[in-house]
Amino acid sequence: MSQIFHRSTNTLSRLSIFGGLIIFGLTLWIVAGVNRSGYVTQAGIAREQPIQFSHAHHAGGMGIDCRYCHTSVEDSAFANVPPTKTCMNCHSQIWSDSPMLEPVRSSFRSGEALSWTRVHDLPDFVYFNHSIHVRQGVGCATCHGPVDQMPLVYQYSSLQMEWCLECHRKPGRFIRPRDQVFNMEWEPPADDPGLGARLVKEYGIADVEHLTSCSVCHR
Amino acid sequence: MAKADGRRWGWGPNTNEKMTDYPHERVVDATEYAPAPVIGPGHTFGSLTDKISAIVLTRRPPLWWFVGAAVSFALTLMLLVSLTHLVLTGVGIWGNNIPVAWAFDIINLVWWIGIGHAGTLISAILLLLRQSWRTSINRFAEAMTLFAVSCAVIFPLFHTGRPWLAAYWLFPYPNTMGLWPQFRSPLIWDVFAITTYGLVSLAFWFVGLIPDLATLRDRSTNRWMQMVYGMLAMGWRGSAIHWQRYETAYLLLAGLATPLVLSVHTVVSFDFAVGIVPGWHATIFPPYFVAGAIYAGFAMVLALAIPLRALYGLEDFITNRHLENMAKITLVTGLIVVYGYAMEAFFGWYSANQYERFMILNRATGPYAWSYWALIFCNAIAPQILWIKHLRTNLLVLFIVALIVSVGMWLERFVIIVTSLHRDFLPSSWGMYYPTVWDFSTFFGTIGLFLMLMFLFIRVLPMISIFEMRTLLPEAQVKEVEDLRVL
Amino acid sequence: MEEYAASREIEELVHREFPALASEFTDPVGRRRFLQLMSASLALAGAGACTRQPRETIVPYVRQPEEIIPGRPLFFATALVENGVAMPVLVESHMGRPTKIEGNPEHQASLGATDARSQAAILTLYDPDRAQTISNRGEVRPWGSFLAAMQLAMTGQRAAQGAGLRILTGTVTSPTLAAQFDSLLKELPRARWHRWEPSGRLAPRQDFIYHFDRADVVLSLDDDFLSCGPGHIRYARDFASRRRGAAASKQPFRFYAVESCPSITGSKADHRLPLKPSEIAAFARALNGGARLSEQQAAFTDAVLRDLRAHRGRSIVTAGDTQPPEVHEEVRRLNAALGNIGTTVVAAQPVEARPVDHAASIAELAADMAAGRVSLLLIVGGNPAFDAPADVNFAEALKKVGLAVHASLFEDETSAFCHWNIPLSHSLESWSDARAYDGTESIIQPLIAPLYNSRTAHEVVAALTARPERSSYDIVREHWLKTRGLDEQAWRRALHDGFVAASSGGATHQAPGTYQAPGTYQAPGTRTEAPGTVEILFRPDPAIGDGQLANNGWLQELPKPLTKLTWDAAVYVGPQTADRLGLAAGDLVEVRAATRSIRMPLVIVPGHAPDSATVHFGYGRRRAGRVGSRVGFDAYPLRTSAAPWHTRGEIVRTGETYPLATTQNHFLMENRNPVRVATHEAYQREPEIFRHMGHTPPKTLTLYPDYQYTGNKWGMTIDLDACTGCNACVVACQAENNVPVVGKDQVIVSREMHWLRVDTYYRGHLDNPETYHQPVPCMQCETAPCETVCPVAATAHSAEGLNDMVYNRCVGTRYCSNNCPYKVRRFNFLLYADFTTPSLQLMRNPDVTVRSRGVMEKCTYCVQRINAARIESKKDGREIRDGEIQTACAQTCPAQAIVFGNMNDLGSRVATLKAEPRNYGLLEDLNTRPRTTYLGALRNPNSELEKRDLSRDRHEG
Amino acid sequence: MRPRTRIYGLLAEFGDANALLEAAARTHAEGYRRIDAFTPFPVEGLADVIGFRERKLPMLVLGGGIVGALTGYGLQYWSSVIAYPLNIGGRPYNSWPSFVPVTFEMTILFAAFTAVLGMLALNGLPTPYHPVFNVERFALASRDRFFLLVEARDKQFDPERTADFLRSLEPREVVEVAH
Repeated sequence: MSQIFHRSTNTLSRLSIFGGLIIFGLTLWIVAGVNRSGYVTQAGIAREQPIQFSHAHHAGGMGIDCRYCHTSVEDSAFANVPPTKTCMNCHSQIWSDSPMLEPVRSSFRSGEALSWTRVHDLPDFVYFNHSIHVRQGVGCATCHGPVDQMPLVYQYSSLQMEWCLECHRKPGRFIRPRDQVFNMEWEPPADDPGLGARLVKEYGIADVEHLTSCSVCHR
Repeated sequence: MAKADGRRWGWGPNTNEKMTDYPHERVVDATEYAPAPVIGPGHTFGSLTDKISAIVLTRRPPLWWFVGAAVSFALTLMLLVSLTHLVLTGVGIWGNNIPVAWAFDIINLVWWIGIGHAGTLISAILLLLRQSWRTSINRFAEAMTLFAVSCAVIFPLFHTGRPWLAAYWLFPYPNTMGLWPQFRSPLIWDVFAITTYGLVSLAFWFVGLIPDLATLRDRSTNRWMQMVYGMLAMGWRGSAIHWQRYETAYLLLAGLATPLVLSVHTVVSFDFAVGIVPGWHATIFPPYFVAGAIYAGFAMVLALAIPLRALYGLEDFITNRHLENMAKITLVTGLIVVYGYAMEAFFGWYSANQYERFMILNRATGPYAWSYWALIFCNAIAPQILWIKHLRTNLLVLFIVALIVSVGMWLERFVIIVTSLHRDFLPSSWGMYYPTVWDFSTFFGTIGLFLMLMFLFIRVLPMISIFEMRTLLPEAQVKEVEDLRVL
Repeated sequence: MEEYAASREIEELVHREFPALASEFTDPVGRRRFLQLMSASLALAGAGACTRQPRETIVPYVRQPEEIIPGRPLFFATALVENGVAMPVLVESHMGRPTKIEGNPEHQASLGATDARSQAAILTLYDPDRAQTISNRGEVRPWGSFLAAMQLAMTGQRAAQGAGLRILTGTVTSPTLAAQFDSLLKELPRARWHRWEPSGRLAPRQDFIYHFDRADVVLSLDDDFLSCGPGHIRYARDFASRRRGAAASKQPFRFYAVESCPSITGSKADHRLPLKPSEIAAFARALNGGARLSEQQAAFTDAVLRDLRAHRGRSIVTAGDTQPPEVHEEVRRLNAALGNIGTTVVAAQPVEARPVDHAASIAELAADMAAGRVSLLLIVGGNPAFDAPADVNFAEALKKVGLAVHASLFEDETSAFCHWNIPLSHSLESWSDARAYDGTESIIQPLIAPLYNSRTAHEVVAALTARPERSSYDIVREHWLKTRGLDEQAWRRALHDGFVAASSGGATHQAPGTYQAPGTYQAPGTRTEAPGTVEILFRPDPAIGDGQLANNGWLQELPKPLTKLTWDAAVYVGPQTADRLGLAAGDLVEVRAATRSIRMPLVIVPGHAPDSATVHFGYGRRRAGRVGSRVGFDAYPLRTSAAPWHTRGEIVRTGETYPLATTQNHFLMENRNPVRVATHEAYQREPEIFRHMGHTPPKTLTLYPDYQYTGNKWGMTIDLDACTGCNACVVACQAENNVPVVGKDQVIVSREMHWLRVDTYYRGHLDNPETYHQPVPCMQCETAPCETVCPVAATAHSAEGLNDMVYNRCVGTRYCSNNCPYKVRRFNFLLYADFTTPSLQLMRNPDVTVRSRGVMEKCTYCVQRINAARIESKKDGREIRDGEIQTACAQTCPAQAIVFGNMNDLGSRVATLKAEPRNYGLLEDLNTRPRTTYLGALRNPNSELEKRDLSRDRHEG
Repeated sequence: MRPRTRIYGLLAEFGDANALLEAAARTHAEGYRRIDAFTPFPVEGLADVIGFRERKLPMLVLGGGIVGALTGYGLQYWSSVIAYPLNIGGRPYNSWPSFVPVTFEMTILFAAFTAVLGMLALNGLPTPYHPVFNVERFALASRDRFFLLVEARDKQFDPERTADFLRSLEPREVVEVAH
């Protein structure tokens, strides 16, 4: 029998073994990455809306309180997207003939509702309740990010389960005084590391067993 | 000496005693130490090498091969159709219901896994027990193991409601949900046990193949076959040093595979023993399942070996002695299984637990009594004829018994799963189970897949371990190292 | 307030597409796409739990009604109408979509409870098969052209004083509608208003209201007062509370039932005497010494009479609506003699407006029609072409009518024969009013704008008047203002409360005359011994009633009490009769009466009176809809106006068999004591007797430490002594938790999905056994066998001890179901949930996930309600109050048999009940430590009638 | 110091195992150390004879087993006690009896794969190319011939003297193995 393979095959075959392993590892790593990327979570993607409503202008610039539009955020699971009427409260006086606002006026005239593109969209088997989170000192910015600097709103967090669990496992790291919930600038005081833990006790936030029970979010 | 012994341990016939008795005998007649020959007379290294490798390399497959392959391929297609329909429509196409939430799916899983056991058993345990006769059957028994396992895993995956999730949620991997498998569940134990079993069996099988792949590489004339076999052989050249490590590794594998094979069916039996269902919740299950597995496995090996040796004229290598030994093992394990049945019944009465008592009564007299009595006939009564030597050595009888036992072992799982579930605790939720055409098409589909893999295997790989057969030849006996030292 | 809220929402609804409205919460589109993605991830399996969300839109209001806080339900008080009588309810509304019906706790007829049918009404509202367009001879027409047509027709009628005008309705209790008819008939004296309510009270009679809570001894003559009749909800409540009192005290309560076909009322009897219909009349006479009976019956009568007389003024004798007037007369005399009248039995006016004899009434109408004397016929509701007595041959006669108008919820058999078809609005879409069993009047207000182009009865009748354009709101409001002087404040109050204050026994309608002259009723002749000859009873189907509800999947799949039969009507016979006729369950038999005959499958019902058979009508609809058409067999062909409730006939085997879908196939307890029973006496002697009937393993029986539950610890008790097996809880659960319907074929292979089932067990001789009902939800075991075997932790314990089920994590190995000794877990073997029909998406409870294929599901103690309450309590910074959380089953239970609460709160009702000696756990010998426990059932046999060794209780299952 | 030889070594072919054994023993006794023998099946003690003494593999496998066991139990403990503790049927987070099977399987898996991969690695496989394959007749090494190789790298190696020595062992023939 003469040689079947060339000298180089020895090196090649060994390389191919290690190469295979490396490629396998890489794929896993990439898959994991993609699952957490904006492509899947859709975080960080600004959405086109029927009207180029700028939170940066209204909330940031003019400092309108979140609750002026999102009225039910303290009472209901749903924070509420304001009815056309709310826009018209002001825009019947100011910018009352700006072409940009025509859709709003026509909606108000015709009673034809505006339809906004949903930005924060949880799977239908997840039940999130705004009111209790707000009540227990979770700030708007904690999940929604610097909305007051967003010309067009985008999803700030991944909204994936592991992300929810971060806070449900260690609420102390994320909550703030109730009066600071709607303050977009609030930063945890550097001089008072124990604040979170105190608030958890004060607000009677349930222990981890409760917060990580399945039925708290899934029904 | 101990070391040398350790290494020698297990390879073919052990001949220490004789060699030391007659230091100047160069060759010892095989008949002297073997009760009956495990290899036909008149064979040399060359002849058996050529005969076995020819099946793969030169001989054009006989007509029956094409027929068989075609039939099993058709069945495999049926399997694919069934599974596609299953995934698109749902488990509802089967007869499963509440209370009988498991039926054919898990029956088939356990049945296939059981069949798988003979392979590893023959390769590992018989090796450790120095049973030289295992040599000519271990190769395709191992192949059988692999194929049976690959048929088996189809069921736990596809019987789930959402296989596209079960496929990976059952394995621990870091995920965006921060969730992990629930390690108290016997199903997770299954995942680990069966995966391990499959991988280790594959490794074991491949290691055993390497020298033979080298043989095929060196025998093949066609360039492509040389390349393929050459790559698979990984440049094996039969170096003494390689052989030495090879033996060690193979022996260690055997030592590891033995507890593994016992653990796998034990874990499978936990699926039931850990449950609270009367008829499942029994401590006797692990040993009784393992015995049953070996029982089923040997029956299947017989059912395959008998036709194969005839069709390929391998009577020289798979001799009557092989078949008879396997028949004996079948008989013994069969008796253990019968003991298991007896104990189940006894516990049912002795436990004084009304649910257990009712379960036994329901098996024997309930709506599924037919399956229980059929099982008793197949597994307890029919094999007893193997006590008689001339029936045991009659190939046709042996073949038929093997088939009966295979059916019986399937029925055993039917009785355990369906009959126990259909009437458990609350009379109000008692129900019946009736299989649908899709239950059968999936089951027979896997049989098709199994046979097709078998046909492909005997076509492309040596179904008998060539290099191990060589060691059985008288010429393979060499004198003691010590004798050489004196030189 | 509410009605304005409602009406303003309605404007919104009209302006906007429904799915968009829903999109804030249950976006069906979104979920559907999501599911497609799930299955698509077959392809990208391994790509992690990839739940990339599809594009969704949010459609806010243009002007938001201030009452509405998006995401929070509102409750409106209104009433449903069953057989013409009001069923007062509170309706939960999410963003203008009614999603769940509860009883009205303020209302005496409900006290917060409802029955299965009112629970299922929500499904009828959203039924996509409802009649949707006004049509004339099959062509779609606008409302206007109908009005025009009517005006034209009426001009002719006015000329003839309405000689050719006939109106047919069911039972009417609506004061407004009655008033409309009155004025119409005053204007057209020769017009006629006929009535036909197939399953209602056919013969008018003096009405009585019973107070079971004040009675010590009750005798019922074929009166199923716990599940039929206008007052059954309240009666069940009183009955149960009296029994509860008896259980706690030395003051026993005893109930005798005499009936032909086993009913759930009979199943609660301490002594039950199965008699053929013909014998019941005799029995009634014998009670007043008027007739001679067989020894066995005589012994029974004597004992009962002695018992009744021993409790003068504290006893009740009742007779069912299906009994002839003479029986009612005997009963009245007996009650009078016992001094019950005025104490436990209170005379009242019938709630039906202008009562008539329905059988006679429809017969007369049919005769007029056949004779061509009817030029304009208005049928409001009802389906006479299907359910009218066979002898009047209504469908044929209908062809001879000049102009037939049919207003109904569905395009049914009758619609096929009518020229004009007007979709009728559902109660939840209508302004109307109705009277409850005690005469209390309720204003019916709409919860949602009509989904289709439908009209209310008031508007349809108004079409015949000079002012056809009036809306039903105007009509109803005006009636109450004019005739009852209900000013704005009182009106709002009535709407808010759900009833008009101090209106019970309202004297607005005349007292009924004397009883109908015999003639509509014929006592069956003497019994002939011919084989196969039996007395045949006609009864409405226990689930779908007279057939109008045939297209309601929830009711179709509701296991009928006792037989657990679904999706079919059957001939019920007792075991001994079956043996005599050589028949087996599932045989397809032919039932013959006079010249008529029908085919129907046979079911054997223990305790059915010998030599008699019960045939249920309502099935065999030909034009009911996708769900109800061509399901089961029609029994109406046997029913005549002369003998509407029972007749004589024979049963002949056809040799064929027929597949029946039953959800329970084994009715004996097999010595496993799932239901623990003791006599009242034995219980008083030894309260621990229930504990001794089973074995409770010690807590030390494990090598693991015990899990400590601090904080809330949810638990439930179910009082088997109170439970009547009425099935209300089953449908309530189905409505609350979006439980799908699977269809007959799937039920046959036992894949029904009910989270809560009611098991029935028989004890004793099957010719007249004791019967027990046992509702079985998830037991929420503390050491749940299902959890340990789940490979993916899809079912795990919450910190409050709930056995959580996480659908989105479940991969469907079904191991948990195998390991559940109670078999309460349900698996989606196929895609059962409807993700496509838009109207059904609106019906769904937005707080509960709709489960897709391949997923296990089960009772969660209505965890969505628990979470809501927890969140509210946390926001108020308080603990959850006892009774604040009610599971759907507990809330609707007329008998209040189900109690839910916090076991760690020792003051809670559930904690006190669990401390009762009657409390025991189902199969607790398995050491599952169920959180759901049962209170054992009690019997109080009359020692004269039953000399039984009380120790039997311990041993016999 | 010595220039790298032109050839890889000398290959002597024998007809049966004992001849090879004896030859190998002699060669080793002669002082040759870089020798190797090739046989169609494992021949008792051949490795001994050519002075091969390594015993690494068993230790490696033991190590693999231990690592496997630790990985198995560690995985279970971490995921059900630390990562996401859940109350499963009232069982403690660390339900060690339930964790035994997986631990066991992982032990076997790791050990077995250490055995296989270790064997291949130590043997330096895969080596599809090897100088001995240059010899035509070497193909018979996987059939019925027995070869003895003296590598050119051996200190004592001298093309002529070694060849003569090998011939003295009565092989069928002696050939040079090209690089």
